[in-house]
Amino acid sequence: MGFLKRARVKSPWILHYCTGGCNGCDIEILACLTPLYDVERFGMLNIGNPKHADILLITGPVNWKNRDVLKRLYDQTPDPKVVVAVGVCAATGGVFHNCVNTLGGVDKVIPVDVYVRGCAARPEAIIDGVVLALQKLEQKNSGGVAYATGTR
Amino acid sequence: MPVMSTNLIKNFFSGPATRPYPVVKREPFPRARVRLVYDPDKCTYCGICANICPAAAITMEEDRENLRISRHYDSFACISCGRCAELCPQAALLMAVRTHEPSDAKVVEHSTSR
Amino acid sequence: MQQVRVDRGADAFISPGALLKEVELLASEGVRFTTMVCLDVDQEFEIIYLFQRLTLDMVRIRVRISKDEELPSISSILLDAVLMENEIKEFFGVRITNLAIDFQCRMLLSAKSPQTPLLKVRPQSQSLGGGE
Amino acid sequence: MTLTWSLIIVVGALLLAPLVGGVLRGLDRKLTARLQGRMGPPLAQPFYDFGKLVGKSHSVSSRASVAWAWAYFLLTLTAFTLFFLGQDLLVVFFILAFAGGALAFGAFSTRSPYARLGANRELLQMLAYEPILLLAAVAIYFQTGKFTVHSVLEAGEPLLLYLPLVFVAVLVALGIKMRKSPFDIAASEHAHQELVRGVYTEYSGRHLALIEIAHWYELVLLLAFIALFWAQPLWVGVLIALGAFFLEIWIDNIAARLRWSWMVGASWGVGITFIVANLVLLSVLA
Amino acid sequence: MARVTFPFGPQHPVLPEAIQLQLTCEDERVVEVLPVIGYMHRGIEKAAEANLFPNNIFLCERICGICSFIHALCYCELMEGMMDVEVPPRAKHLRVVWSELSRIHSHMLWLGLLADSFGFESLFMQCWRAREIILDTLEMTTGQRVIQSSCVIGGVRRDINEDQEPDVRRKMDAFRKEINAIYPVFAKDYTVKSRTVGKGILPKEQAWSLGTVGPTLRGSGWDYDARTLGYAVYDDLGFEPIVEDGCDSYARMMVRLHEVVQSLELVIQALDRMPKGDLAVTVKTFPEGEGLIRVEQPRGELVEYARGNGTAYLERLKIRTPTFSNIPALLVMLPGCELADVPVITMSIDPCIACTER
Ligand code: SF4
Ligand code: SF4
Ligand code: SF4
Ligand code: SF4
Ligand code: SF4
Ligand code: SF4
Ligand code: SF4
Ligand code: SF4
Repeated sequence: MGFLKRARVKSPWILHYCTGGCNGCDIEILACLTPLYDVERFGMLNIGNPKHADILLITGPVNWKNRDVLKRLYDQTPDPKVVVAVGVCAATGGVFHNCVNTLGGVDKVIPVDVYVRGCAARPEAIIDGVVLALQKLEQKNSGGVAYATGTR
Repeated sequence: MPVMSTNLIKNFFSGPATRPYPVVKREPFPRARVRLVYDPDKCTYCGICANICPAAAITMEEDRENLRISRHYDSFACISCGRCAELCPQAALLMAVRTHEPSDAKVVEHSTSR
Repeated sequence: MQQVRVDRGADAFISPGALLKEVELLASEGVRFTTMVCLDVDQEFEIIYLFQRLTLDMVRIRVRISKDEELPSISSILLDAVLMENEIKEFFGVRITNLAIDFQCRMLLSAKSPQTPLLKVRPQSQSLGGGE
Repeated sequence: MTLTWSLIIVVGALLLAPLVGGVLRGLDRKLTARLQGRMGPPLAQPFYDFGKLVGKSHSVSSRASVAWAWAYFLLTLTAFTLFFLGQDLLVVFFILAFAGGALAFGAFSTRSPYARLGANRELLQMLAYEPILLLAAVAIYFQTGKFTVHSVLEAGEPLLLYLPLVFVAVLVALGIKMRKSPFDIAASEHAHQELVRGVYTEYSGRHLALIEIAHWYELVLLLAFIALFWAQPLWVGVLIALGAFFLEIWIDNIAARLRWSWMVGASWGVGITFIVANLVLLSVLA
Repeated sequence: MARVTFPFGPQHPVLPEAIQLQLTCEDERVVEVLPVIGYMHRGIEKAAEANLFPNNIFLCERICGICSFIHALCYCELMEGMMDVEVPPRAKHLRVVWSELSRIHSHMLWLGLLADSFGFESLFMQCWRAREIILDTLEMTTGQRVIQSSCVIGGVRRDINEDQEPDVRRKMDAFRKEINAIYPVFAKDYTVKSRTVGKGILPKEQAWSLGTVGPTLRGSGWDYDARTLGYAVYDDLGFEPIVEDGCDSYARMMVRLHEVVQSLELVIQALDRMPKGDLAVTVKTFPEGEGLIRVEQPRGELVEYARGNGTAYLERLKIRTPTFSNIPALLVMLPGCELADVPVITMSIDPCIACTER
């Protein structure tokens, strides 16, 4: 099982979802994939499909319409998974703290494992966050088979 | 079709442009504005920073009985705008260039006047 | 200078009844819709329609209606106004009628969001166009 | 060749192929990254991905899709085994077609519209490359008089000298099979596309790993087929196959994804005319 | 295959933001499009009424992180207009420099995403790598990569001083080399052309009547760019809008590609002509009355309207963002196209949902 365990931290596939932030953090996440920061060095791929993802990178303060989408994405992601809240508006709402249509933070909807600060979070901070997320991923256990996911 | 080829050849032979980040840390630009550093010893608890903070990351609380003011700073709400550092009359605040470390819990910093 | 300083009353208010006629006239001159602004003034809404001429300068029309009054939609003349009209209906509860596409106040807000968020003073009659 | 020998070859190939396939995929990703001015993942990345997928929990959206995933794997394995037993090329390609069909049916058996449209396109891809492979087998028959891999290995002269245009057509098929631009319409390994992950959308965990390993077998099989074009001595063929592999990576990086109609047009237009032209030329010259 | 309805989004790898397009397809052909928006709506206009008016700069900037500087600039110019504040000339030039740098970064980002949308991954990487030069310049001069927070009412907060200027120029030269290498790939590559030429036709007449702005409008042959209205110092810089009349995705792409080069020249010009002097004037009044402003963002014209009442709080701030007026065009361009072209056509208006929904 040693190899399987190591493989887990060597091959994190990420799913990136924006729940209503300003794009600032989203483009920094994309910047992490591009030559200058190239997180594929760590085996990371931006996979775009929750069923294949290990790490959820969530940005934005979560609005009412996004809440259910976010929950569904979280449920569809197979275990073990970690959630990284990128940017301060994903942590507390940040500058949108008094906006009426926001819930203020990803942790109001799904459990968050790692918070990355910054507005916008710098690519370096995002990489650090993912590295911490990988340490958390290593500690988590794999779940069993989940039949019939989707709309649960 | 082969218009991209020259770029590829150049890329291949000039080596990767990647900044090997966690291994080699790049020196931040001297005027980067990333993280707020607070010196409670200089602070007079005047409240200006709390009043102007656009993200309400700084809040002040008055304890009338003990004649004390507490100041709370939530770095998980701070948008690094640097307004407070600019306006603080005591220069108790300053924008530093280092990035924040990631964290697994949200912590609010507190300080209280004597 | 492109700053259009609008002093109050600088352009004439037209009555909601004359709105469609006026817009039709503008549309026949090749004017296109830019945006509209809704303001909540006590018991009335003030709605500013902004249009753009082919010469690229702006035309403004102002309409004032009381909060219970209905406002005809201009989307039958200028279709792209429909998004902004839906937004105003959603945010203020302005009773806009004959919308070309009616999102039923669910364009930007969801059922759980606070409804008519930009409305400051509730009308006495409480009969808002949408949201509730 | 004795029976024991061929058995040893087959078992060796079966054991080695995932290793070779994985390393090739790793090379592919590394090289792609370097062409893009990036550092890229470690060479062993495909194996890490595989290990991770095996260790992950998985969701099953329909039991049929699991069965089809296994069918895909086993059929690919059968085609692979037959090829390395030196059997009939036509049979090998037919079984490979069934394997591709299984992948598409697996996707059809789910409810995801992405998977279903991906499956549609997977079938279109098969429509594009299967005729090429089959016609290439026919061309080989014309040249060697037999359909079997054995006969090719025993033929004295390299096929490439007689079938250069067929070789080009097979390269097109390889591009489609490797899911590289401009042919990555059903699902792409990397760049984002409109179908999310196409046929793989509904697979996760170890079933995805299964499909991945089947892809490695498929890749090795196709490269081995390309190597046949210079079977005497075989090492030249292997070099040619590797060259073809790198050529595909290069093309992937200088081209955008094109639409399926273009793909079918190109593969039939270019592929089939090339093969037919080659055969006509051969018969005229002979 | 019968009709299938695809929920395209809200979470989808080719859409960098959350928007849902419900595509009804027959086989591969799109017959009907219904956008479902609201996934990014926050309620910024309401919050702007509750904030002190100078703080709205930071809120407006975060309407969207991609043209954050221009959002801030627009808001500041509007407030300055309403309060009759005269901005020092050096600040005006710096505003042009940073606006144009953000335009370049936005367009490069877009060009990359466009390449990604038709599966040209190496080109995506190439664009984003070139873009990092601009981001470095922005970080060096303003302190942050994407959210600059450098514009304030009455001027700017940061300066490009003498030690930095040569460095900025060097970076611009480096960027010019990059864009020269990227340009021919977009303009001439066969596969790129076959994915963009003739895709998403928006006839000139419709481009006007549907209310499109920015490169979408200019790609359909209209000579309109809000920069010609001459805010900041654009009227002194001899600015000419870039117009293409192909009316398709390729034309829109070429407009942006040329604008990158043009913006680069504008940055250099503004640097050359930058006078010495103050960075900002102190503002002691509060906004009163009404004001309206039009500013050109990478995606088109941004219209802001504000009404103040002489206190530190605004009565109303209305923001009409460019994508809001460009979305109706999508409904004309998408039906009838092939599913494979949906990402390309959607990207061709450069949709920014974050600012559309505020
Ligand atoms: S944290 Fe800041 S930069 Fe990031 S999405 Fe939120 S508002 Fe934008
Ligand atoms: S400025 Fe500070 S000390 Fe002065 S009144 Fe305000 S809070 Fe009190
Ligand atoms: S009192 Fe004036 S200076 Fe102070 S925070 Fe309010 S608006 Fe700003
Ligand atoms: S930097 Fe800005 S957001 Fe952070 S505490 Fe200071 S004023 Fe508030
Ligand atoms: S403005 Fe400075 S002195 Fe005043 S409370 Fe804030 S940190 Fe302390
Ligand atoms: S889900 Fe992620 S990749 Fe997709 S648009 Fe949102 S932020 Fe971008
Ligand atoms: S137009 Fe787009 S990029 Fe520009 S500010 Fe608005 S959302 Fe951001
Ligand atoms: S749609 Fe526009 S704002 Fe959104 S990620 Fe893409 S380029 Fe950025």
